[in-house]
Amino acid sequence: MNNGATAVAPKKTGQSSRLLGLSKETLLDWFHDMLLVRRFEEKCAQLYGMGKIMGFCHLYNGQEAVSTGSIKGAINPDDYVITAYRDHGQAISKGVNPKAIMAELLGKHTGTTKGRGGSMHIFDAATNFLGGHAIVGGHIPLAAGVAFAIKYRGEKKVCLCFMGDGATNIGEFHEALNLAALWKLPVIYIIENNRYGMGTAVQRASAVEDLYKKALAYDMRNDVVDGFNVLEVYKKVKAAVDHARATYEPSLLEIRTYRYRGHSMSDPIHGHYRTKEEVEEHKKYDPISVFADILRAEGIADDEWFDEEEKRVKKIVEECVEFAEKSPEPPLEELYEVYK
Amino acid sequence: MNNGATAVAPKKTGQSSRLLGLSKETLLDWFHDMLLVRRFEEKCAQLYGMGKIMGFCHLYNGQEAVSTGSIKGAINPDDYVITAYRDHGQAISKGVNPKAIMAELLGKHTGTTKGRGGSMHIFDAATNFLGGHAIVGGHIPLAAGVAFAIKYRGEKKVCLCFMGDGATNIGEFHEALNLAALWKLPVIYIIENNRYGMGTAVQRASAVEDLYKKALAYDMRNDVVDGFNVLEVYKKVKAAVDHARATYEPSLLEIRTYRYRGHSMSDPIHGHYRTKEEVEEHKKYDPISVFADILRAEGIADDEWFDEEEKRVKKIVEECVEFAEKSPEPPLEELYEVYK
Amino acid sequence: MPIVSLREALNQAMDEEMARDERVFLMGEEVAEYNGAYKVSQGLLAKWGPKRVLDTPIAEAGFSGLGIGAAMVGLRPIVEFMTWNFSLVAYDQLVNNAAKMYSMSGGHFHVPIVFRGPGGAAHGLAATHSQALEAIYAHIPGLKVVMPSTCRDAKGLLKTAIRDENPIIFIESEVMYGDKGEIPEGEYTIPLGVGEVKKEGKDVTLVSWSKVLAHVVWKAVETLEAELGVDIEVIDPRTIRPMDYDLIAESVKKTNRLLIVEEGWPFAGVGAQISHEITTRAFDYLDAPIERVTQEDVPLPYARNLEKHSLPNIDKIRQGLKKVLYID
Amino acid sequence: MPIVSLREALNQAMDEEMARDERVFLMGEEVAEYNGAYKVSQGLLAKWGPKRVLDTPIAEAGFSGLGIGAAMVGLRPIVEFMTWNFSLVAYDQLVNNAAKMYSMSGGHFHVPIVFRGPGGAAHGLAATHSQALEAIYAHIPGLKVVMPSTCRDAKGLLKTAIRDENPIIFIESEVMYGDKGEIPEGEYTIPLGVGEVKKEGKDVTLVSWSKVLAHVVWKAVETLEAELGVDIEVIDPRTIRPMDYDLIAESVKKTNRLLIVEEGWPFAGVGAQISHEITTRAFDYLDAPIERVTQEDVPLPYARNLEKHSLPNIDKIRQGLKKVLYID
Ligand SMILES: Cc1ncc(C[n+]2csc(CCOP(=O)(O)OP(=O)(O)O)c2C)c(N)n1
Ligand SMILES: Cc1ncc(C[n+]2csc(CCOP(=O)(O)OP(=O)(O)O)c2C)c(N)n1
Ligand SMILES: [Mg+2]
Ligand SMILES: [Mg+2]
Repeated sequence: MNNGATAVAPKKTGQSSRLLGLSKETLLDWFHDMLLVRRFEEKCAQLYGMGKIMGFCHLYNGQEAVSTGSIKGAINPDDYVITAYRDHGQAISKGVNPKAIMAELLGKHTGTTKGRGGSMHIFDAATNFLGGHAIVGGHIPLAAGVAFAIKYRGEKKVCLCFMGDGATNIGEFHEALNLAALWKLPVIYIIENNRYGMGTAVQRASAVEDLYKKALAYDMRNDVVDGFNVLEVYKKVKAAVDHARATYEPSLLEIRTYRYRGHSMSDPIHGHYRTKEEVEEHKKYDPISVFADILRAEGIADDEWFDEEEKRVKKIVEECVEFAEKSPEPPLEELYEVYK
Repeated sequence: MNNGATAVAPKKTGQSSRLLGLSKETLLDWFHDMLLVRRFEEKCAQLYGMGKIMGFCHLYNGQEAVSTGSIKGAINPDDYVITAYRDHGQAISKGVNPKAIMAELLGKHTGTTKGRGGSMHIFDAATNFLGGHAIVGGHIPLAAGVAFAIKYRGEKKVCLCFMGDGATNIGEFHEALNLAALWKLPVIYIIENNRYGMGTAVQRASAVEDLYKKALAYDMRNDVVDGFNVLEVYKKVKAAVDHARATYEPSLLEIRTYRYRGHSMSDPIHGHYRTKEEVEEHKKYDPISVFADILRAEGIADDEWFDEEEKRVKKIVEECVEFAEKSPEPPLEELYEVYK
Repeated sequence: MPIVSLREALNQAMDEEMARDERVFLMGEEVAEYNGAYKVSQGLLAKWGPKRVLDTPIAEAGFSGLGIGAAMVGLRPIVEFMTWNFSLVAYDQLVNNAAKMYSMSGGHFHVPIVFRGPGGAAHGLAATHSQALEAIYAHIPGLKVVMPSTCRDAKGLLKTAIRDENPIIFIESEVMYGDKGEIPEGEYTIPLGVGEVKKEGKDVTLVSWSKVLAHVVWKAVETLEAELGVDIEVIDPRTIRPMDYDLIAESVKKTNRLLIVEEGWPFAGVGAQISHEITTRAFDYLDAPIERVTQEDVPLPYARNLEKHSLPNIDKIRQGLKKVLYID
Repeated sequence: MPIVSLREALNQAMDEEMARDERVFLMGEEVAEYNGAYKVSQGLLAKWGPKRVLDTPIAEAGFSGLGIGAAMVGLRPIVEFMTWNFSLVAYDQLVNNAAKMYSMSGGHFHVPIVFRGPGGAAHGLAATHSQALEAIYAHIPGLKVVMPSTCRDAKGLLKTAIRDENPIIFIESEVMYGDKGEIPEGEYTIPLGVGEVKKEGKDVTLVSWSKVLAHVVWKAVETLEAELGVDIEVIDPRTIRPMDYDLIAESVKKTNRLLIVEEGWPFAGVGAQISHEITTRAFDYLDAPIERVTQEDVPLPYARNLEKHSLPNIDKIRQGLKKVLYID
């Protein structure tokens, strides 16, 4: 039986003290990334409550190890990332300016898409961040196309494509994975299995509960990953990336993780579909605490550093808000930028 | 390696002499059904050449054992059948009046759909023949819905859904099979793997060549079947049907078969995508000859009976054409029968 | 008369029809255990159980097709799209299977099914989640398209839609779900294809429907009648297909002027169809070309100012009225 | 000038653009080894190889999306739909990803891609395979829709479409692929959005495009000009979106009458849009309401007599002309 944290996390935390030969700088940089994403999202929740962020806002709290381990950790700046609407964390890990992201959330002209896309549609050409897609499954074929272009040009890049567990039940998942496997395209499909699609538990939506098994229908390389440990995420995503660079072959990775907040800011934290206890239980395997413990145990960072780090991150987030607040609204003419 | 006939057929013909305790009447009735389908289609080819049948006309020659073994053989009259555009044979096996089918092909008012659907869209409520669907994959979810209704009403019926090998790559295949497995719906999905989707060989379109393996993504009961032997088809489809009646659980069956003619009457018989030799090779395992040999060997029928049978079938087909030719065109007012 | 929210009106319609006909069932994403993403199906799972109220995977083409198949053999599904934006992945099912089945099967099979959910823009959902898609469905023969603007109409029309033998596209609005309104006591239905003069007037006819009528047009009418000193006749067709052209033409023959206000995009929108048909029927009565106010011809952006500027608003309606009334 | 078939004209356009720009590639069902279901891609695999001419599985949403993703990062895909009927399973990709990307990404990404293939009815293909779908694509901001009626236009427009930076819906006709016509020697392109007066006339303007113009209207014009003693001006917009309203309005201001002949369904069809826009622009010049001839408002049936009766034909054009010209 696989039910995310409770089954996977404890079993594996034992291994997590091994630092895989990563430098102190790298490890601290990753922690910074995870903490920044966490605090950034908490600020978003505040601003949403204040009515400054509108519409749908899907926060990443609890899933930080996935974004940091795979994007910050396992790929290069010139590799591509494409994802769904729960995209702030991944954009930050990819190097998109958090000020621009915050400005976007406030609908400002300095935002990532000049105030046009909002929370669900973050894009950034400079960092090869390809969005931010809000139609479930709609971006999965796009990722195969990005990988197709990489191979077409004979480059050695890869494309990471993130999707939720619920997205694996839609037709475009099937069509895209078949194409990627059939044409051997360097894309790594990452299912962030946070156990629910909105209020629907995985096993109520998918006939197979072990989502990595869906790769069998495409003879695709696959693995299941502990998403509560950033080092585990890094290790297994890196392996898939190396394989893709070497062979152009895709992988399907199921990363077991958990969402702390409601599906979006307009949804309840648990409602009827999960218990408060379940949420609290998972916080015991909080990816940030798990990683902090490792760094402490390995003597990479001490309490003082963590206190300083909190201050640094707090400051960055405040600067983001300040920048966003001060920024102007988009000019009305830009409404008509529809054709290039 | 699985490549239809050459691999599967010979290996299995050894078993085919076992008559599974079927009565002589039943066996001869099945042979009649297969021969009728074969001759009916040959007549269609003629009439198409004469310009009396218009549009796309997809013939079933070579695949008769699938239709007869599963529909004529393994299910009851009140069970449901739904299929794609290569539908004449299956309609005949289901008991749809061949005169009405021929009249439909000639665009007559006495046709199965009053001349409105044509070759690709045969429907008949009286025999629970649910079409005749020409958008590849579009009918696969419909079959799940029919099975849903069966279960909703607590009936013990089943729905057989036929599709081609090429149809397994489209999204609706994935969505429908997941729904059928998740909700335990009494539908038997039958892939008629005739090795090509138009001119595209299975392995050029699907990342897995053994199509029954696609069931693994849904934990769905599955099997692969020798489609050149009507008794093999009957046996394995019957097992799936019995299982569905007992448990409401679906199955995915890959039946290996072969198409003798071009994809449709407007396509070449081999073109570049397969050789004349390949087509001839497969005719050695012709399902009608295979079955005739068994019936002869088992003393069920002799040459005289087969000669008589040819005459009987020839007469039926002639009557179909005569009926169709004599029938009136549909009245223009019926063009406007769009809403009930 | 009882006052209920649009949410409750729709919920009552489904509940009453489920009580009336056990072939009726509801499926969609989050309609059961979650009680609906917008709570329109609140309580239906508890009352009718998991056999008749089903949560689906995210597979719009799959569960739409499943509903169509079930309808072909005698059930009467209500399929909820969490929003109509997500129906685009199921478009082929609605256009090729639902709409064509009765005609193409020569009457052997028909598809009594209701596809329903919120359409149009809410607030700050941006381009993929803010589409008013009535035109692409109303274009298709075999479908009927219903878009109520009041609680009373919504309940009566949804009940009729569920009893109809044809596939129905029933488009609501998430920002209207909380709107309150009177509904008649007890059982009632409203026929499809029959519009209603919601307000009489003599100077100009204004045709609008759904959310734009409920949230934008009424306010504008109030303000602009005073401001421009004109008397506006407001018609809500309620059903987009079939469209009640007779009612509109009759009104235009009286007012000689027509303004159409819709949330959809302009090119080949519903308003274009009404404009063409009414121009044909009332050519000699028209004192001015028919005017349209639509959403700007762009994907709807996120920023509040851009969104406001893109959607139909009072300024655009003012301009439209002035143009059609030849004011200054 | 060389005379080629429409099939060859389209083939030349793709071949020349593949030679000119190695980022251009072609994919679709049967386009490579089969040389195209309708042989439009004849010889391209042999010349350009499997890297640039690819057979796809039957997965329109998948390979359309794959093309969009490839276009986002710099390739210039040509995606062939075996027929446009099959694009409906990919409708979401075209509407939400291709059309909205440039606007919604704030200009970070754009999608230079051409979706092409035959649209409309052939003969005896029945409802699912005989749809003229231009309206549901032209309705969408962010898309351009191109529908040539001649070999010359087809080649010149397809070359321009392939060089355009935006997603293009390029709709051909399978029954026209064998049609022959003159094309200019060597390299040429034709701009999108520019219509052409194909025949001058003074009594009435007739707007039509693609197959209906090529196979139905021209014959009708020849017959009916004599029969009714009228002089018809024939305009082919060539591009449906953006529509060349100026050209049509100018003509209508001269002829004072307009008939639109299209193969699509009537409700919210392209003709409705042209009718509304031209009525607005030329209201005081119109001597009669604009008339439309369309496909009947039904799923197209199989039987020859029903099919003939359902599609635009000379009888309907005769009636349309008589009505708009107030003849008898
Ligand atoms: C095609 C489509 N259907 C429905 C929706 C509404 N919707 C948005 S997110 C979501 C749940 C997705 O769950 P999952 O894939 O697990 O991702 P998560 O939110 O858990 O990250 C749904 C149903 C949509 N955006 N697109
Ligand atoms: C969605 C869709 N795409 C493309 C087509 C055109 N088409 C019709 S049949 C066919 C090949 C199908 O092959 P297969 O599923 O193996 O069935 P077979 O013809 O071999 O019986 C194609 C591509 C279609 N009808 N629908
Ligand atoms: Mg999830
Ligand atoms: Mg096949």
